[in-house]
Amino acid sequence: MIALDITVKQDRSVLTVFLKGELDHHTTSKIKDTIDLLILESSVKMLVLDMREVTFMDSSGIGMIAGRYRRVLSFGGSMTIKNANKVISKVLKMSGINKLMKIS
Amino acid sequence: MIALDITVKQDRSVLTVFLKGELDHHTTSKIKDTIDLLILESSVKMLVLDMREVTFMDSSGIGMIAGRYRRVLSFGGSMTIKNANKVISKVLKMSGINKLMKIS
Amino acid sequence: MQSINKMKIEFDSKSTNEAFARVVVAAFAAQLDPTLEELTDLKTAVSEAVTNAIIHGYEQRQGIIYMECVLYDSEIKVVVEDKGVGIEDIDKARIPAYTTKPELERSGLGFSIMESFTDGLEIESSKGKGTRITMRKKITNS
Amino acid sequence: MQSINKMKIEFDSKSTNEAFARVVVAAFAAQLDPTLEELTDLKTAVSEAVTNAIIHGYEQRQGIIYMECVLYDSEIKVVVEDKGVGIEDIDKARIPAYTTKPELERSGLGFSIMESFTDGLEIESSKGKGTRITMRKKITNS
Ligand SMILES: Nc1ncnc2c1ncn2[C@@H]1O[C@H](COP(=O)(O)OP(=O)(O)O)[C@@H](O)[C@H]1O
Ligand SMILES: Nc1ncnc2c1ncn2[C@@H]1O[C@H](COP(=O)(O)OP(=O)(O)O)[C@@H](O)[C@H]1O
Repeated sequence: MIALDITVKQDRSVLTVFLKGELDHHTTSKIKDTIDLLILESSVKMLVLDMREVTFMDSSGIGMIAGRYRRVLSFGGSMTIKNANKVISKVLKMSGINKLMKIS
Repeated sequence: MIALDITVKQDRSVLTVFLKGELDHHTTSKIKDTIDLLILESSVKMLVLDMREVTFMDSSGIGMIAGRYRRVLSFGGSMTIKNANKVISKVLKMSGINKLMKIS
Repeated sequence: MQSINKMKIEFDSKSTNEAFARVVVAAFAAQLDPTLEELTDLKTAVSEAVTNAIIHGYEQRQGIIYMECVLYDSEIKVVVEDKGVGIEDIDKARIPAYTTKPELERSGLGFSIMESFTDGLEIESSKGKGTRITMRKKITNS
Repeated sequence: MQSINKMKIEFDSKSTNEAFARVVVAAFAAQLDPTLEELTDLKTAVSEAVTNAIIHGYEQRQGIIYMECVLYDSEIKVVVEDKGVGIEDIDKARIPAYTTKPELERSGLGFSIMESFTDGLEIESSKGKGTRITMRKKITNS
Protein backbone atom coordinates (compact mmCIF):
# COMPACT_ATOMS: atom_id res chain seq x y z
CA MET A 1 0.00 0.00 0.00
CA ILE A 2 1.77 3.13 -1.21
CA ALA A 3 -0.03 6.15 0.20
CA LEU A 4 2.44 8.79 -1.01
CA ASP A 5 4.81 8.76 -3.96
CA ILE A 6 7.45 11.34 -4.78
CA THR A 7 9.26 12.04 -8.05
CA VAL A 8 11.90 14.73 -8.48
CA LYS A 9 13.23 16.80 -11.35
CA GLN A 10 16.22 19.08 -11.13
CA ASP A 11 16.90 21.91 -13.55
CA ARG A 12 20.12 23.66 -12.45
CA SER A 13 19.39 25.08 -9.01
CA VAL A 14 15.62 24.52 -9.24
CA LEU A 15 14.40 21.32 -7.62
CA THR A 16 10.81 20.27 -8.37
CA VAL A 17 9.24 17.63 -6.15
CA PHE A 18 6.05 16.02 -7.48
CA LEU A 19 3.85 14.65 -4.72
CA LYS A 20 1.24 11.99 -5.44
CA GLY A 21 -1.16 10.62 -2.84
CA GLU A 22 -2.14 11.56 0.69
CA LEU A 23 -0.18 13.97 2.89
CA ASP A 24 -0.68 13.17 6.57
CA HIS A 25 1.53 12.64 9.62
CA HIS A 26 2.37 9.09 8.53
CA THR A 27 3.36 9.88 4.97
CA THR A 28 5.05 13.25 5.57
CA SER A 29 7.37 11.80 8.20
CA LYS A 30 8.59 9.41 5.52
CA ILE A 31 9.33 12.01 2.84
CA LYS A 32 10.75 14.84 4.98
CA ASP A 33 14.23 13.33 5.15
CA THR A 34 14.24 12.42 1.47
CA ILE A 35 13.49 16.00 0.46
CA ASP A 36 15.97 17.44 2.96
CA LEU A 37 18.72 15.22 1.60
CA LEU A 38 17.96 16.38 -1.93
CA ILE A 39 18.09 20.02 -0.83
CA LEU A 40 21.43 19.43 0.84
CA GLU A 41 23.04 17.39 -1.93
CA SER A 42 22.07 19.50 -4.88
CA SER A 43 22.63 23.07 -3.64
CA VAL A 44 19.05 24.02 -4.40
CA LYS A 45 18.16 27.71 -4.65
CA MET A 46 14.52 27.16 -5.46
CA LEU A 47 12.31 24.33 -4.20
CA VAL A 48 9.05 23.76 -6.08
CA LEU A 49 6.39 21.46 -4.60
CA ASP A 50 4.05 20.27 -7.32
CA MET A 51 0.83 19.21 -5.60
CA ARG A 52 -1.36 18.41 -8.58
CA GLU A 53 -1.78 14.79 -7.57
CA VAL A 54 -2.19 15.27 -3.84
CA THR A 55 -5.54 13.72 -2.94
CA PHE A 56 -5.59 14.60 0.76
CA MET A 57 -3.77 16.96 3.12
CA ASP A 58 -4.16 17.83 6.78
CA SER A 59 -2.10 20.07 9.10
CA SER A 60 0.81 17.61 9.02
CA GLY A 61 1.19 18.63 5.38
CA ILE A 62 1.40 22.26 6.47
CA GLY A 63 4.06 21.33 9.04
CA MET A 64 6.03 19.53 6.35
CA ILE A 65 5.84 22.49 3.93
CA ALA A 66 6.81 25.01 6.64
CA GLY A 67 9.71 22.78 7.69
CA ARG A 68 11.11 22.55 4.15
CA TYR A 69 10.63 26.31 3.73
CA ARG A 70 12.76 27.00 6.80
CA ARG A 71 15.42 24.63 5.51
CA VAL A 72 15.63 26.11 2.01
CA LEU A 73 15.66 29.57 3.53
CA SER A 74 18.63 28.65 5.75
CA PHE A 75 20.56 27.89 2.54
CA GLY A 76 19.55 31.26 1.12
CA GLY A 77 16.99 29.76 -1.24
CA SER A 78 13.26 30.14 -1.70
CA MET A 79 10.20 27.96 -2.26
CA THR A 80 6.91 27.88 -4.18
CA ILE A 81 3.87 25.61 -4.37
CA LYS A 82 2.50 24.68 -7.76
CA ASN A 83 -0.81 23.21 -8.87
CA ALA A 84 -2.51 23.45 -5.49
CA ASN A 85 -5.78 21.69 -6.27
CA LYS A 86 -9.25 22.09 -4.81
CA VAL A 87 -8.95 19.39 -2.14
CA ILE A 88 -5.96 20.98 -0.45
CA SER A 89 -6.62 24.68 -1.11
CA LYS A 90 -8.88 25.04 1.94
CA VAL A 91 -6.18 23.75 4.29
CA LEU A 92 -3.46 25.79 2.55
CA LYS A 93 -5.55 28.93 2.79
CA MET A 94 -6.26 28.74 6.50
CA SER A 95 -2.61 27.98 7.27
CA GLY A 96 -1.48 31.40 6.11
CA ILE A 97 1.40 29.76 4.26
CA ASN A 98 0.60 31.98 1.28
CA LYS A 99 2.28 34.80 3.23
CA LEU A 100 5.55 32.88 3.09
CA MET A 101 5.60 31.67 -0.48
CA LYS A 102 3.90 31.89 -3.86
CA ILE A 103 1.08 29.40 -4.37
CA SER A 104 -0.29 28.79 -7.86
CA MET B 1 -25.08 6.49 -1.83
CA ILE B 2 -26.26 4.31 -4.70
CA ALA B 3 -24.70 0.88 -4.28
CA LEU B 4 -26.63 -0.84 -7.08
CA ASP B 5 -28.22 0.60 -10.19
CA ILE B 6 -30.41 -1.22 -12.70
CA THR B 7 -31.31 -0.32 -16.27
CA VAL B 8 -33.60 -2.39 -18.46
CA LYS B 9 -34.06 -2.92 -22.18
CA GLN B 10 -36.89 -4.90 -23.73
CA ASP B 11 -36.78 -6.35 -27.22
CA ARG B 12 -40.07 -8.22 -27.84
CA SER B 13 -40.13 -11.03 -25.28
CA VAL B 14 -36.47 -10.64 -24.30
CA LEU B 15 -35.88 -8.54 -21.20
CA THR B 16 -32.29 -7.49 -20.51
CA VAL B 17 -31.44 -6.17 -17.05
CA PHE B 18 -28.13 -4.32 -16.73
CA LEU B 19 -26.76 -4.40 -13.20
CA LYS B 20 -24.21 -1.87 -12.00
CA GLY B 21 -22.62 -1.90 -8.57
CA GLU B 22 -22.50 -4.34 -5.67
CA LEU B 23 -24.77 -7.35 -5.28
CA ASP B 24 -25.25 -8.26 -1.63
CA HIS B 25 -28.17 -8.96 0.71
CA HIS B 26 -28.94 -5.25 1.08
CA THR B 27 -28.95 -4.36 -2.60
CA THR B 28 -30.54 -7.56 -3.95
CA SER B 29 -33.52 -7.25 -1.62
CA LYS B 30 -34.18 -3.88 -3.21
CA ILE B 31 -34.08 -5.02 -6.84
CA LYS B 32 -35.81 -8.39 -6.56
CA ASP B 33 -39.31 -6.92 -6.63
CA THR B 34 -38.47 -4.48 -9.42
CA ILE B 35 -37.29 -7.32 -11.67
CA ASP B 36 -40.23 -9.55 -10.73
CA LEU B 37 -42.67 -6.81 -11.63
CA LEU B 38 -41.00 -6.36 -15.00
CA ILE B 39 -41.18 -10.09 -15.66
CA LEU B 40 -44.88 -10.11 -14.77
CA GLU B 41 -45.87 -6.98 -16.68
CA SER B 42 -44.07 -7.65 -19.91
CA SER B 43 -44.72 -11.37 -20.53
CA VAL B 44 -41.01 -12.10 -20.73
CA LYS B 45 -39.87 -15.36 -22.32
CA MET B 46 -36.17 -14.73 -21.88
CA LEU B 47 -34.53 -12.85 -19.01
CA VAL B 48 -30.94 -11.72 -19.60
CA LEU B 49 -28.86 -10.45 -16.67
CA ASP B 50 -25.99 -8.34 -17.93
CA MET B 51 -23.35 -8.32 -15.18
CA ARG B 52 -20.53 -6.43 -16.88
CA GLU B 53 -20.60 -3.63 -14.32
CA VAL B 54 -21.10 -5.70 -11.19
CA THR B 55 -18.17 -4.89 -8.91
CA PHE B 56 -18.97 -7.30 -6.07
CA MET B 57 -21.18 -10.32 -5.50
CA ASP B 58 -21.66 -12.72 -2.61
CA SER B 59 -24.10 -15.62 -2.07
CA SER B 60 -27.04 -13.20 -1.79
CA GLY B 61 -26.45 -12.52 -5.49
CA ILE B 62 -26.73 -16.25 -6.17
CA GLY B 63 -29.98 -16.38 -4.21
CA MET B 64 -31.32 -13.47 -6.24
CA ILE B 65 -30.37 -15.10 -9.57
CA ALA B 66 -31.85 -18.48 -8.56
CA GLY B 67 -35.04 -16.76 -7.41
CA ARG B 68 -35.51 -14.94 -10.72
CA TYR B 69 -34.75 -18.17 -12.57
CA ARG B 70 -37.55 -20.00 -10.75
CA ARG B 71 -39.92 -17.15 -11.48
CA VAL B 72 -39.16 -16.95 -15.21
CA LEU B 73 -39.39 -20.75 -15.40
CA SER B 74 -42.85 -20.67 -13.82
CA PHE B 75 -43.97 -18.51 -16.74
CA GLY B 76 -42.45 -20.97 -19.19
CA GLY B 77 -39.46 -18.75 -19.95
CA SER B 78 -35.72 -19.10 -19.60
CA MET B 79 -32.76 -17.09 -18.39
CA THR B 80 -29.10 -16.38 -19.20
CA ILE B 81 -26.24 -14.43 -17.63
CA LYS B 82 -24.12 -12.20 -19.82
CA ASN B 83 -20.73 -10.59 -19.33
CA ALA B 84 -19.90 -12.38 -16.09
CA ASN B 85 -16.65 -10.62 -15.18
CA LYS B 86 -13.63 -11.82 -13.24
CA VAL B 87 -14.73 -10.52 -9.83
CA ILE B 88 -17.95 -12.52 -9.77
CA SER B 89 -16.94 -15.60 -11.80
CA LYS B 90 -15.48 -17.38 -8.75
CA VAL B 91 -18.76 -17.09 -6.82
CA LEU B 92 -20.85 -18.01 -9.89
CA LYS B 93 -18.70 -21.05 -10.52
CA MET B 94 -18.94 -22.53 -7.05
CA SER B 95 -22.69 -21.96 -6.95
CA GLY B 96 -23.33 -24.48 -9.73
CA ILE B 97 -25.75 -22.04 -11.33
CA ASN B 98 -24.10 -22.79 -14.69
CA LYS B 99 -26.05 -26.07 -14.62
CA LEU B 100 -29.31 -24.10 -14.72
CA MET B 101 -28.53 -21.46 -17.32
CA LYS B 102 -26.03 -20.29 -19.91
CA ILE B 103 -23.31 -18.00 -18.59
CA SER B 104 -21.17 -16.03 -21.00
CA MET C 1 2.68 -15.00 16.22
CA GLN C 2 3.32 -11.27 16.73
CA SER C 3 0.51 -9.03 15.46
CA ILE C 4 1.39 -5.99 13.33
CA ASN C 5 -1.84 -4.10 13.81
CA LYS C 6 -5.29 -4.76 15.19
CA MET C 7 -8.75 -3.24 15.40
CA LYS C 8 -12.18 -3.98 16.83
CA ILE C 9 -15.44 -2.56 15.59
CA GLU C 10 -19.10 -2.85 16.49
CA PHE C 11 -22.03 -1.63 14.43
CA ASP C 12 -25.81 -1.94 14.14
CA SER C 13 -27.20 -5.09 12.46
CA LYS C 14 -28.49 -3.07 9.52
CA SER C 15 -28.13 -4.32 5.97
CA THR C 16 -26.45 -1.06 4.85
CA ASN C 17 -23.58 -2.06 7.11
CA GLU C 18 -22.77 -5.12 4.96
CA ALA C 19 -21.03 -2.85 2.45
CA PHE C 20 -19.52 -0.79 5.29
CA ALA C 21 -18.00 -3.91 6.90
CA ARG C 22 -16.42 -4.88 3.57
CA VAL C 23 -14.81 -1.45 3.16
CA VAL C 24 -13.49 -1.52 6.72
CA VAL C 25 -11.88 -4.95 6.34
CA ALA C 26 -10.48 -4.13 2.91
CA ALA C 27 -8.98 -0.82 4.10
CA PHE C 28 -7.36 -2.52 7.09
CA ALA C 29 -6.08 -5.51 5.08
CA ALA C 30 -4.63 -3.12 2.48
CA GLN C 31 -1.78 -2.48 4.93
CA LEU C 32 -0.49 -5.98 4.06
CA ASP C 33 -0.50 -5.12 0.34
CA PRO C 34 -2.72 -8.02 -0.77
CA THR C 35 -3.46 -8.92 -4.38
CA LEU C 36 -6.81 -7.87 -5.79
CA GLU C 37 -8.00 -11.49 -5.71
CA GLU C 38 -7.01 -11.93 -2.07
CA LEU C 39 -8.87 -8.74 -1.21
CA THR C 40 -12.00 -9.78 -3.13
CA ASP C 41 -12.00 -13.21 -1.47
CA LEU C 42 -11.69 -11.60 1.96
CA LYS C 43 -14.47 -9.09 1.31
CA THR C 44 -16.76 -11.84 0.05
CA ALA C 45 -16.15 -14.07 3.08
CA VAL C 46 -16.71 -11.14 5.50
CA SER C 47 -19.86 -10.14 3.65
CA GLU C 48 -21.25 -13.67 4.18
CA ALA C 49 -20.51 -13.66 7.90
CA VAL C 50 -21.99 -10.20 8.48
CA THR C 51 -25.08 -10.98 6.39
CA ASN C 52 -25.63 -14.18 8.41
CA ALA C 53 -25.45 -12.23 11.66
CA ILE C 54 -28.12 -9.84 10.35
CA ILE C 55 -30.46 -12.41 8.78
CA HIS C 56 -30.00 -15.49 10.93
CA GLY C 57 -28.37 -14.29 14.15
CA TYR C 58 -30.64 -11.32 14.79
CA GLU C 59 -33.40 -12.42 12.38
CA GLN C 60 -33.46 -8.89 10.94
CA ARG C 61 -34.21 -7.35 14.32
CA GLN C 62 -32.00 -4.80 16.05
CA GLY C 63 -28.68 -6.03 17.38
CA ILE C 64 -24.98 -5.26 17.47
CA ILE C 65 -22.41 -6.99 15.28
CA TYR C 66 -18.83 -7.25 16.53
CA MET C 67 -15.90 -7.55 14.19
CA GLU C 68 -12.22 -7.87 14.98
CA CYS C 69 -9.24 -7.85 12.60
CA VAL C 70 -5.66 -8.73 13.40
CA LEU C 71 -2.82 -8.34 10.92
CA TYR C 72 0.19 -10.64 11.05
CA ASP C 73 3.21 -10.74 8.80
CA SER C 74 1.45 -12.54 5.97
CA GLU C 75 -1.99 -13.31 7.35
CA ILE C 76 -5.14 -11.56 8.44
CA LYS C 77 -7.55 -12.89 11.04
CA VAL C 78 -11.15 -11.68 11.02
CA VAL C 79 -13.69 -12.49 13.72
CA VAL C 80 -17.40 -11.71 13.20
CA GLU C 81 -19.68 -12.16 16.19
CA ASP C 82 -23.34 -11.73 17.05
CA LYS C 83 -25.33 -12.18 20.26
CA GLY C 84 -28.28 -13.62 18.39
CA VAL C 85 -30.17 -16.92 18.31
CA GLY C 86 -27.17 -19.19 17.67
CA ILE C 87 -26.90 -22.16 15.33
CA GLU C 88 -28.94 -25.29 16.07
CA ASP C 89 -26.62 -27.77 14.33
CA ILE C 90 -23.26 -26.49 13.06
CA ASP C 91 -22.48 -29.62 11.02
CA LYS C 92 -25.75 -29.32 9.16
CA ALA C 93 -25.28 -25.56 8.68
CA ARG C 94 -21.97 -26.19 6.91
CA ILE C 95 -23.53 -28.45 4.26
CA PRO C 96 -23.52 -26.65 0.88
CA ALA C 97 -26.99 -25.38 -0.10
CA TYR C 98 -28.39 -26.00 3.39
CA THR C 99 -30.46 -23.04 4.58
CA THR C 100 -33.12 -22.51 7.21
CA LYS C 101 -34.45 -19.45 5.39
CA PRO C 102 -35.30 -20.51 1.81
CA GLU C 103 -38.27 -18.10 1.92
CA LEU C 104 -35.73 -15.25 1.91
CA GLU C 105 -34.08 -16.74 -1.19
CA ARG C 106 -30.97 -17.71 0.75
CA SER C 107 -28.74 -20.00 -1.30
CA GLY C 108 -27.24 -21.86 1.63
CA LEU C 109 -23.76 -21.17 0.24
CA GLY C 110 -22.52 -18.72 2.87
CA PHE C 111 -20.38 -21.13 4.86
CA SER C 112 -19.13 -22.83 1.67
CA ILE C 113 -17.89 -19.47 0.42
CA MET C 114 -16.33 -18.54 3.77
CA GLU C 115 -14.56 -21.90 3.76
CA SER C 116 -13.27 -21.88 0.20
CA PHE C 117 -12.41 -18.17 0.03
CA THR C 118 -10.25 -18.20 3.17
CA ASP C 119 -7.50 -20.39 4.63
CA GLY C 120 -9.35 -21.33 7.79
CA LEU C 121 -12.91 -21.12 9.10
CA GLU C 122 -13.97 -21.73 12.67
CA ILE C 123 -17.61 -21.63 13.80
CA GLU C 124 -18.52 -21.35 17.47
CA SER C 125 -22.16 -21.04 18.41
CA SER C 126 -24.38 -21.47 21.39
CA LYS C 127 -28.18 -21.62 21.17
CA GLY C 128 -29.75 -18.42 22.42
CA LYS C 129 -26.36 -16.83 23.03
CA GLY C 130 -24.89 -16.12 19.64
CA THR C 131 -22.35 -17.06 17.00
CA ARG C 132 -18.67 -16.36 16.52
CA ILE C 133 -17.01 -16.87 13.13
CA THR C 134 -13.20 -16.81 12.88
CA MET C 135 -11.54 -16.67 9.48
CA ARG C 136 -7.88 -16.58 8.52
CA LYS C 137 -6.60 -15.53 5.14
CA LYS C 138 -3.00 -15.78 3.95
CA ILE C 139 -1.70 -12.70 2.18
CA THR C 140 1.10 -13.68 -0.16
CA ASN C 141 1.83 -10.34 -1.74
CA SER C 142 3.55 -8.77 1.24
CA MET D 1 -32.51 13.13 18.05
CA GLN D 2 -33.05 9.61 16.70
CA SER D 3 -29.89 7.97 15.35
CA ILE D 4 -30.01 6.21 11.98
CA ASN D 5 -26.91 4.10 12.38
CA LYS D 6 -23.96 3.90 14.73
CA MET D 7 -20.58 2.25 15.10
CA LYS D 8 -17.67 2.11 17.50
CA ILE D 9 -14.11 1.17 16.62
CA GLU D 10 -10.82 0.83 18.44
CA PHE D 11 -7.40 0.46 16.84
CA ASP D 12 -3.68 0.65 17.64
CA SER D 13 -2.11 4.12 17.89
CA LYS D 14 -0.02 3.50 14.79
CA SER D 15 0.44 6.18 12.16
CA THR D 16 -0.70 3.82 9.37
CA ASN D 17 -4.11 3.93 11.06
CA GLU D 18 -4.53 7.64 10.32
CA ALA D 19 -5.46 6.78 6.72
CA PHE D 20 -7.51 3.80 7.94
CA ALA D 21 -9.57 6.00 10.29
CA ARG D 22 -10.30 8.40 7.44
CA VAL D 23 -11.57 5.59 5.21
CA VAL D 24 -13.75 4.18 8.01
CA VAL D 25 -15.40 7.52 8.76
CA ALA D 26 -15.85 8.34 5.07
CA ALA D 27 -17.43 4.94 4.32
CA PHE D 28 -19.83 5.28 7.24
CA ALA D 29 -20.74 8.91 6.48
CA ALA D 30 -21.35 7.95 2.83
CA GLN D 31 -24.68 6.49 3.98
CA LEU D 32 -25.90 10.09 4.41
CA ASP D 33 -24.92 10.92 0.82
CA PRO D 34 -22.66 13.90 1.66
CA THR D 35 -21.10 16.23 -0.91
CA LEU D 36 -17.46 15.70 -1.76
CA GLU D 37 -16.54 18.84 0.18
CA GLU D 38 -18.42 17.73 3.29
CA LEU D 39 -16.65 14.38 3.09
CA THR D 40 -13.21 15.97 2.66
CA ASP D 41 -13.81 18.33 5.59
CA LEU D 42 -14.87 15.42 7.79
CA LYS D 43 -11.88 13.29 6.80
CA THR D 44 -9.51 16.17 7.49
CA ALA D 45 -10.97 16.89 10.94
CA VAL D 46 -10.87 13.19 11.89
CA SER D 47 -7.30 12.92 10.63
CA GLU D 48 -6.30 15.77 12.96
CA ALA D 49 -7.93 14.19 16.00
CA VAL D 50 -6.45 10.74 15.36
CA THR D 51 -2.99 12.17 14.66
CA ASN D 52 -3.14 14.14 17.93
CA ALA D 53 -4.01 10.98 19.86
CA ILE D 54 -0.96 9.25 18.34
CA ILE D 55 1.56 12.11 18.68
CA HIS D 56 0.40 13.98 21.77
CA GLY D 57 -1.91 11.59 23.63
CA TYR D 58 0.30 8.51 23.47
CA GLU D 59 3.50 10.39 22.54
CA GLN D 60 4.09 7.84 19.77
CA ARG D 61 4.09 4.92 22.22
CA GLN D 62 1.65 2.02 22.08
CA GLY D 63 -1.95 2.75 22.93
CA ILE D 64 -5.51 2.23 21.77
CA ILE D 65 -7.54 4.89 19.98
CA TYR D 66 -11.34 4.80 20.32
CA MET D 67 -13.61 6.24 17.67
CA GLU D 68 -17.39 6.40 17.60
CA CYS D 69 -19.67 7.58 14.77
CA VAL D 70 -23.39 8.23 14.98
CA LEU D 71 -25.50 9.11 11.95
CA TYR D 72 -28.57 11.30 12.31
CA ASP D 73 -30.92 12.55 9.65
CA SER D 74 -28.62 15.30 8.42
CA GLU D 75 -25.68 15.19 10.80
CA ILE D 76 -22.81 12.94 11.77
CA LYS D 77 -21.21 12.90 15.20
CA VAL D 78 -17.65 11.59 15.54
CA VAL D 79 -15.90 11.00 18.86
CA VAL D 80 -12.15 10.32 18.99
CA GLU D 81 -10.70 9.30 22.33
CA ASP D 82 -7.35 8.33 23.79
CA LYS D 83 -6.25 7.22 27.26
CA GLY D 84 -3.01 9.17 26.99
CA VAL D 85 -1.35 12.06 28.82
CA GLY D 86 -4.21 14.54 28.51
CA ILE D 87 -4.08 18.26 27.71
CA GLU D 88 -2.48 20.63 30.22
CA ASP D 89 -4.42 23.76 29.21
CA ILE D 90 -7.28 23.35 26.72
CA ASP D 91 -7.72 27.09 26.12
CA LYS D 92 -4.06 27.44 25.18
CA ALA D 93 -4.19 24.29 23.03
CA ARG D 94 -6.98 25.82 20.94
CA ILE D 95 -4.96 28.91 20.01
CA PRO D 96 -4.02 28.75 16.31
CA ALA D 97 -0.36 27.84 15.76
CA TYR D 98 0.11 26.80 19.41
CA THR D 99 1.97 23.50 19.65
CA THR D 100 3.94 21.73 22.36
CA LYS D 101 5.84 19.68 19.78
CA PRO D 102 7.50 22.12 17.35
CA GLU D 103 10.47 19.74 17.13
CA LEU D 104 8.17 17.33 15.27
CA GLU D 105 7.27 20.11 12.81
CA ARG D 106 3.72 20.34 14.14
CA SER D 107 1.96 23.40 12.82
CA GLY D 108 -0.35 23.90 15.79
CA LEU D 109 -3.31 24.07 13.42
CA GLY D 110 -5.01 20.79 14.33
CA PHE D 111 -7.72 22.25 16.58
CA SER D 112 -8.25 25.23 14.24
CA ILE D 113 -8.95 22.82 11.39
CA MET D 114 -11.23 20.62 13.51
CA GLU D 115 -13.13 23.74 14.51
CA SER D 116 -13.51 25.35 11.10
CA PHE D 117 -14.08 22.13 9.13
CA THR D 118 -16.95 20.91 11.34
CA ASP D 119 -20.08 22.42 12.88
CA GLY D 120 -19.13 21.79 16.47
CA LEU D 121 -16.01 20.82 18.40
CA GLU D 122 -15.90 19.78 22.03
CA ILE D 123 -12.66 18.98 23.85
CA GLU D 124 -12.66 17.10 27.13
CA SER D 125 -9.36 16.19 28.72
CA SER D 126 -7.99 15.14 32.04
CA LYS D 127 -4.26 15.16 32.85
CA GLY D 128 -2.87 11.63 32.96
CA LYS D 129 -6.20 10.15 31.95
CA GLY D 130 -6.74 11.08 28.33
CA THR D 131 -8.60 13.20 25.83
CA ARG D 132 -11.99 12.99 24.20
CA ILE D 133 -12.79 15.02 21.06
CA THR D 134 -16.41 15.29 19.88
CA MET D 135 -17.17 16.73 16.46
CA ARG D 136 -20.48 17.28 14.70
CA LYS D 137 -20.80 17.88 10.99
CA LYS D 138 -24.01 18.81 9.19
CA ILE D 139 -24.65 16.89 6.00
CA THR D 140 -26.83 18.95 3.70
CA ASN D 141 -26.94 16.68 0.72
CA SER D 142 -29.29 14.06 2.18
N1 LIG E 1 -24.91 -16.00 12.66
C1 LIG E 1 -25.81 -17.01 12.59
N2 LIG E 1 -26.73 -17.16 13.57
C2 LIG E 1 -27.64 -18.15 13.53
N3 LIG E 1 -27.70 -19.06 12.53
C3 LIG E 1 -26.80 -18.99 11.53
C4 LIG E 1 -25.81 -17.95 11.50
N4 LIG E 1 -25.06 -18.14 10.40
C5 LIG E 1 -25.54 -19.20 9.76
N5 LIG E 1 -26.60 -19.75 10.44
C6 LIG E 1 -27.36 -20.95 10.05
O1 LIG E 1 -26.60 -21.70 9.13
C7 LIG E 1 -27.33 -21.89 7.90
C8 LIG E 1 -26.37 -21.94 6.74
O2 LIG E 1 -25.72 -20.69 6.58
P1 LIG E 1 -25.13 -20.27 5.16
O3 LIG E 1 -24.27 -21.37 4.66
O4 LIG E 1 -24.47 -18.96 5.31
O5 LIG E 1 -26.38 -20.17 4.20
P2 LIG E 1 -27.58 -19.09 4.13
O6 LIG E 1 -27.17 -17.83 4.82
O7 LIG E 1 -27.77 -18.89 2.67
O8 LIG E 1 -28.76 -19.71 4.79
C9 LIG E 1 -28.30 -20.74 7.88
O9 LIG E 1 -29.41 -21.01 7.05
C10 LIG E 1 -28.68 -20.59 9.35
O10 LIG E 1 -29.63 -21.55 9.74
N1 LIG F 1 -4.98 13.98 22.21
C1 LIG F 1 -4.16 14.87 22.82
N2 LIG F 1 -3.52 14.53 23.96
C2 LIG F 1 -2.69 15.39 24.58
N3 LIG F 1 -2.43 16.65 24.12
C3 LIG F 1 -3.05 17.05 23.00
C4 LIG F 1 -3.94 16.20 22.29
N4 LIG F 1 -4.40 16.87 21.22
C5 LIG F 1 -3.83 18.08 21.25
N5 LIG F 1 -3.02 18.21 22.32
C6 LIG F 1 -2.24 19.42 22.72
O1 LIG F 1 -2.79 20.54 22.06
C7 LIG F 1 -1.80 21.19 21.24
C8 LIG F 1 -2.44 21.81 20.02
O2 LIG F 1 -2.96 20.78 19.18
P1 LIG F 1 -3.17 21.05 17.63
O3 LIG F 1 -3.93 22.32 17.45
O4 LIG F 1 -3.77 19.83 17.03
O5 LIG F 1 -1.70 21.29 17.05
P2 LIG F 1 -0.46 20.31 16.82
O6 LIG F 1 -0.96 18.89 16.77
O7 LIG F 1 0.10 20.73 15.51
O8 LIG F 1 0.48 20.51 17.96
C9 LIG F 1 -0.79 20.12 20.96
O9 LIG F 1 0.49 20.65 20.63
C10 LIG F 1 -0.79 19.34 22.29
O10 LIG F 1 0.00 19.97 23.27
